[in-house]
Amino acid sequence: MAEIVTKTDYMPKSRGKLRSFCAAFIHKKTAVASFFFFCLLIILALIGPSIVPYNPQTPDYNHVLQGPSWLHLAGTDEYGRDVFSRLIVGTRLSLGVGISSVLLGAVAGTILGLISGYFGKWVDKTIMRICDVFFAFPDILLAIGIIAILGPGLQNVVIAVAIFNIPSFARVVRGKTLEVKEMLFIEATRSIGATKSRIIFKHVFPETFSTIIVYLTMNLGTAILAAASLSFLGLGASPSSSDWGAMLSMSRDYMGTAFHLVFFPGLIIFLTVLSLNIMGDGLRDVLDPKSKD
Amino acid sequence: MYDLLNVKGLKTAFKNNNQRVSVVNGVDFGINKGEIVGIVGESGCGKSVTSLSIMRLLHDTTGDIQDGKVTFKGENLLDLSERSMRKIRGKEIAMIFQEPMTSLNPVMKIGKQLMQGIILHLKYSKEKAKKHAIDTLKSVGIPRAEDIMNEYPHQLSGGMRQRVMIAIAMSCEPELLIADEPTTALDVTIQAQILELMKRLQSDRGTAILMITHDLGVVAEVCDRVIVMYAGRVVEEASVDELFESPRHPYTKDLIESVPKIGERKSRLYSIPGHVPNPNQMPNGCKFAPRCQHAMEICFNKEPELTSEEKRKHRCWLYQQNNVGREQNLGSK
Amino acid sequence: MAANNLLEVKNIKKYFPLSKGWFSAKGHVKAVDQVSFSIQRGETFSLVGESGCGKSTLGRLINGLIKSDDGEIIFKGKNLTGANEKAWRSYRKPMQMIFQDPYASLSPRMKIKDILDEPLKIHHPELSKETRKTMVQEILDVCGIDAYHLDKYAHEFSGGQRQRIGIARALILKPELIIADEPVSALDVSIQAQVLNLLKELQENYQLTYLFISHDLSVVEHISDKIAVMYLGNIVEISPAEDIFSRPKHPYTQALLSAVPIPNPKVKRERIMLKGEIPNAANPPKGCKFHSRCPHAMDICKTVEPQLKKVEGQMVACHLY
Amino acid sequence: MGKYVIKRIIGIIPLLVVVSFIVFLFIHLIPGDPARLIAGKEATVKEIQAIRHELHLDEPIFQQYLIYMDGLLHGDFGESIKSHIPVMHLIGERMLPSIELSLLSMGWALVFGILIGVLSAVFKNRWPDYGGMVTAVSGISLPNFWLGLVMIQLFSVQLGWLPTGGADSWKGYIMPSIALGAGIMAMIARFTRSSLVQTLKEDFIRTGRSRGLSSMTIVFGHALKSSLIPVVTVAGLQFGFLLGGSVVVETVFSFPGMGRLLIDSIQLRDYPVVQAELLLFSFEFILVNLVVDLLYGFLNPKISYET
Repeated sequence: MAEIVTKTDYMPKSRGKLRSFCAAFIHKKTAVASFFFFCLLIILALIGPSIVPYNPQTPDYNHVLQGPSWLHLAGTDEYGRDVFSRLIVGTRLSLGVGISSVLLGAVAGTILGLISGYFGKWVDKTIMRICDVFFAFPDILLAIGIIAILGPGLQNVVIAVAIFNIPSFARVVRGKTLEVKEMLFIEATRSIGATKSRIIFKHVFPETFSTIIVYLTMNLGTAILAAASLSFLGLGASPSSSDWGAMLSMSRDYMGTAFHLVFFPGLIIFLTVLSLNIMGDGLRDVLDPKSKD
Repeated sequence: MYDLLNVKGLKTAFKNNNQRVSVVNGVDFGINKGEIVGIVGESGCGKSVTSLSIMRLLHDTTGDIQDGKVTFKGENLLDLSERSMRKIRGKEIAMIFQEPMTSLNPVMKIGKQLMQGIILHLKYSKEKAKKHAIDTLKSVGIPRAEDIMNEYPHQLSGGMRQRVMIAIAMSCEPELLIADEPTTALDVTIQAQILELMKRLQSDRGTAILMITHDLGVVAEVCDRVIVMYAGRVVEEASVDELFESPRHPYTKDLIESVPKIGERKSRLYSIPGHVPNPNQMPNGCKFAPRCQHAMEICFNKEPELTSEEKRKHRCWLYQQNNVGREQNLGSK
Repeated sequence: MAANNLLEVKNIKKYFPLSKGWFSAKGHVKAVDQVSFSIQRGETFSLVGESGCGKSTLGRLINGLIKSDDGEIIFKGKNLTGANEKAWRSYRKPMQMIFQDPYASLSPRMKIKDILDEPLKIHHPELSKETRKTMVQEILDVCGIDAYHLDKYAHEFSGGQRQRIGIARALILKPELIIADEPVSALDVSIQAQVLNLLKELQENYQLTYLFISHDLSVVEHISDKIAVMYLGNIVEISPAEDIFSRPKHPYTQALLSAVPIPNPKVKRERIMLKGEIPNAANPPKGCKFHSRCPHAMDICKTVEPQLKKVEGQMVACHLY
Repeated sequence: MGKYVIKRIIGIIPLLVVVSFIVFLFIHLIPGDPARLIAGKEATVKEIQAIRHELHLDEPIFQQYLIYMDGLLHGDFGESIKSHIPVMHLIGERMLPSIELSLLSMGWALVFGILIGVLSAVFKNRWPDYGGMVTAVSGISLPNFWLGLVMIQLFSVQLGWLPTGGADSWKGYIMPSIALGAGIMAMIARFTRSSLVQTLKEDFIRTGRSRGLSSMTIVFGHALKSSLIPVVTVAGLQFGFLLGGSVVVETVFSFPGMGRLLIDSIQLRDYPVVQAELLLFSFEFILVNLVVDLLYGFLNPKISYET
């Protein structure tokens, strides 16, 4: 019914796209807070190693398995290393794995989705059948299978997570492309004699872009979780590295005695993924209001 | 005063980006028993919001009623509790909507949707309700009524769905039927059938109908009395014959003039310059003044009142104060 | 046929398959079935009919947005049938379209100047940026939009203004034929009159030929020279506009005309009320497709499909004549 | 409807074949000679030769696939490299606890997810909605292994109420099913909410109100059914999440299920077991989604009343 107001014949004041986006996004307070938290993480990932209070690799056998204190905010591990410093340094590793794998998956998936959605017919059928095969393997299991072949290691985690992201991006982008393709203004553009490539790149892709951004943000959270799970299972980062998942995996042995070793790495993973999900929700409400509640 | 429904000073506003925008602003009109009254106007004039305000159906919108009185059979509907209002809705006042495709529940059988209201309002037993439902379907010209009871809306055509909507609305014998653009989504030949049906129901059962439409043709065909709305206000009210024969308000005149009519081919259509004002940037004075050919200085400064003249009303400075039209009228009295 | 024909359509056909199943197609919707007509230079030829009669599909077939299954499209003496997508792109330059929904037919992410510049970029890449800019400003002026709106987005305009922009986009390539698909049905009455007047003016000034598609008979009467009435994928009558309203021949045309509500309460007419609704296009009645609703149906109508034939200067497909 | 069911069932057959082929290829994709891997480091050339012949690794690849499929159809998944126990036997004793755990997790996730989603939608933009959605977004973001470890610390180490692992009694299922179902519950809650909110905006809801129906009748009698139909599909997709999660959660709780067997086998490089596990997991997922598809068709009158 809000249409009664919006459909009337009037002209809103001219406002730039970016400005109206910012104005709308600012209204989502939690999303903005999450955005700042995520920015902080990015900064830590960039400059973390040079600002940490302790060297994350140097053992200190005089202060082993100490609980949180003012000296060691998140306590120390079994080698007396400062957990807080290790978490900060680990940001680069954990975020890097998530971001690179999702970006890889998103780029490949988006291209496939656009091609599939726009060309249709056998091209679409082939791509979608291949995606169906990938979907037949649940996400993490697909990654585990790939790692079983490639062997454990962070690089292989990136590949595995990227691979399970490809079909899901392809499917989402294809769906959106099909939707956009049916829109009247695309037909209008065809009717003036535009070429297919012009239509795809100048008209269809920009329409799907906001969907991709939202999906990217949300999948980044999932990817970080997946990478952490794989490292936790011992299939990812080497146990000695300061990757969050690997730290959790190592600390399981000290569950009863030094719970802070389990608590803090998990907490930081949780907060990171939470901030990404909240940010994704906010972005979706603003960029893609149709898919909103 | 009218003996069925009286709307006085109705004011409804919508919240848009933290701004209150009046969409209906001081609407007055009434309906007598058994009468067909049309509200006509272009999109955004507030005609649909008026009907939803009467029914207090603005639930899921950002709109709410700010002021006014809606008196139905002596009772102000705006004072009623939600609970008592529910007893009015569907029983005393029923409503049909523009989109027959989406106005029925897609996952519920027609029969159940129809019987729900009958059981609720008429307190019939299930068997009796079913019989009554089938009778109602037959009365709106639905063939195979028994079969249709067990079908889902997507199995019916657009015209049939609108008949089902009318059956649902008429099933509890309401005294007033509000029809919000009931034929806009339908083809002309189907529209003719539905209009015929509504006229028949009105004459058979004496149900009053409030017909909301943008189509002057529909108004001319079915209504007894017409209310013309512009920018959230009633600008003119007259019997259907008077309105088309001698429209008073310049907007009404222009509107009638700009409709292409069959059998009257012209090289140029008359057209109203400009466009409907934005609800949050309303001009001062008369809202139609910027587009009006007869606008005078006062029109831009002061909004005219809705004034009665014999059996009709209009909101225009041309017919007020020491104006010629008014003097002539006074003279004729 | 006369050399004056700008467009000729011969026996064109488009069947849409119904949900392609695993085992077999469930049948076809005969959207456009063996339709022929021709449009002369400078005239307005209208297609009228109710929803699902195939009028919009026909418009898209002529523009090549949908490929026909059979039949010929001859535009400016050239047969366009069977051309590939690339050839179609150049054919579309002199044959532009205007669409029904001005809210959806303009890209939401482009400024008005870019929307209007796009056709020029595609078909006249040789023009300089400056020239193109002047052309865009000129065409906007012609269509009644102030040049200071150039940097705005489509959503900042009202429906009527958007439709003017849509017309400007079609006009900027200096087309000869404009296919207008329900160009005013989404607009309010007062705006509708403005746009119809604009279309008429443009036709006079630029010698345009219109294929005007509409469901609204009163609009069609106002703008057309010749009118074709469609029912379930067929043309049932083609007549000069004056004749079709004064003496409609086909029973469907008669019923359609009498169903239009007239905005004058004094006019009381005998209305021809049609029985039932338009049959399913996937399974139309045999013989004359209209016989199931026709008040004059005879035995022959149930078996033999009538062909268009000349009756007093009008073309009618009906066994009554 | 009958046609729809047949169509769906026939539709998954090619998928099952392709998936089985990919899983079959798995052992060939691992770098190195499979026969050597299976025989172990100390094996002689002759031994390797014998194994190669025994496992038909010297036949053309397509032939091998047919032999493999033939085995599958007879319930023969080969035998473990390490323990030389038939894989079917190894998996067989792990299957039941795993299935019990996943059904339990899915069950509570569905019940609570729908409940939270409905409450949130009905009280949209009021505190039950905020509460529900904070719970949901947290649930999606929680690493399930961490949730498991925190619960162990709290309920087993500190309070001593529940066992830290194993599936010896019903108590052993409580924490794993919570850890496994939390994310799914959150997803279902969010989806139910958005679906119901969407439905409540539909025209037919306004029709219902215009007929004087109460809010309760409208939400539960009209809106809930059509908004839960898409939830069925989402729940099916979440099942994949559940299978993946079970690998992690079973490891955390030392739960004797298929998931932990998979990780153990990967670490032992027991490839035939890994291969069989991957196949069973994906077949399970495909079949669950088939059931979901059929259920969807059954609930949606547009499909069930066609043909």
